[in-house]
Amino acid sequence: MRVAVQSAAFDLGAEVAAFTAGVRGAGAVVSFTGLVRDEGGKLSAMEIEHYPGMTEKAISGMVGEAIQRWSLADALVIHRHGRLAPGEAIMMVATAAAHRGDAFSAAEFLMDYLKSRAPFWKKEIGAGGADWVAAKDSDEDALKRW
Amino acid sequence: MRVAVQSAAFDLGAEVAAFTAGVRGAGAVVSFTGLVRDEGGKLSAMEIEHYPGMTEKAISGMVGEAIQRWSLADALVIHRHGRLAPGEAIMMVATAAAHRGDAFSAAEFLMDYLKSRAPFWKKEIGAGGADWVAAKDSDEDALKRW
Amino acid sequence: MIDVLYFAWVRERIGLPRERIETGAETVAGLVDELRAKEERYAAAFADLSSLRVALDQELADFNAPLAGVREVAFFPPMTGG
Amino acid sequence: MIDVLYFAWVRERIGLPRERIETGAETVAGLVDELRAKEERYAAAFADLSSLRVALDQELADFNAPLAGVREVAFFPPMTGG
Repeated sequence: MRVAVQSAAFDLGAEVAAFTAGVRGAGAVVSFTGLVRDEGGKLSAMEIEHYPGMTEKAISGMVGEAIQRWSLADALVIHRHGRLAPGEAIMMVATAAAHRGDAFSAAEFLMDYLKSRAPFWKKEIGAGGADWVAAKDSDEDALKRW
Repeated sequence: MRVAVQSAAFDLGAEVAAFTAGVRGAGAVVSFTGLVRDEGGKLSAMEIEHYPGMTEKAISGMVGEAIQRWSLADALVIHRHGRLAPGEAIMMVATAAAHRGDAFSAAEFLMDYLKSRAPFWKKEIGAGGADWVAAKDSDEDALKRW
Repeated sequence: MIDVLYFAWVRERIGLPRERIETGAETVAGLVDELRAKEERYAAAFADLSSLRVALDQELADFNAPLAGVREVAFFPPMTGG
Repeated sequence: MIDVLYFAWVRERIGLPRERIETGAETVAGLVDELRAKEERYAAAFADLSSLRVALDQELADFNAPLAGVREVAFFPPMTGG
């Protein structure tokens, strides 16, 4: 497993290709990529703050749980912080398993937990100023299915 | 949307990167890749037969339905036929939507339909001979959730 | 005249991928009966319809579907793509 | 002495990312009461605990968790990563 928390952009295609090439015996690989939406041109940038130290620990814990629970062959999480422009990739998750159901479930589980349990905070910067993104009840509710 | 049915290998990383770069305004991209498992060394090759003409039509119908149902920004399916070695990518699906739930659901829907409603047949070639893969009840059951 | 296509083990059992057939059958089931009566290898391929699927002009259909106007019939086992 | 960290709008409202605090509080809630009493900007930041989360030594915790042995306390709004 690999967990990376970084301000630098990552090469999505290269990461997906390397992750997939590296799994032995798995039949299913799922990747998720989160992008900065431009909100119809209203958003000029996204700023992501995090809690260095805790972030890596929290994500590693989630990934370890996912690997056990769905017998994953491998899992990867990359999450950026700092300033991002619309269209840029914020983060990605990849999971590999023998069968597709496990790979999908593990990727969705990781996304739900990253959204609400990894210490990241997003600020949207637009023409009208800057606003911290409010947590959604639906994101908290999403955790209940696991 | 793009649907490709081909015997040639595809460049997974390049496809995921190009698909993601091409979606405008989406916040979530999900990709699924199916790989030939080696079944603990027992499998030497996989041969995939298909029904030229119907395959493309059937997949395009599924993708069109997924785009409508989950308001996708875009969707992509590539499926290979012919002889494949263990570890090779058989197929991939990618979906892009404003929010992650739609991108995940659409990708799982497409996978479930591709498994049981696109005219492909897999034959496993091993030391002991060649066997057509039997359809699984669980794959047919998976369609019921949609 | 109708084009009849066979895929996967149906193709292997019958020994050819496609043929043109002159048929008076009104439904897929009627065509299957005609094929079964032709030769033992057809009877073997169509022994258990529950393990077969059929497409009419490249759309999945039922065995009781009418053949009127159909140009291409395909028989094959349940699909195993993905 | 304990390290107290603030993130996102909690950091902005209080005006600093971290500070070292001498506290006699036995629980997180006790520490919050001490901070609120310090200055108006702290009272504003901690006005509504339901919109705040706390981590003790980088693990999520409750506001009634004991502080004994804790070296680092962090206050922040609900997370919005992913």
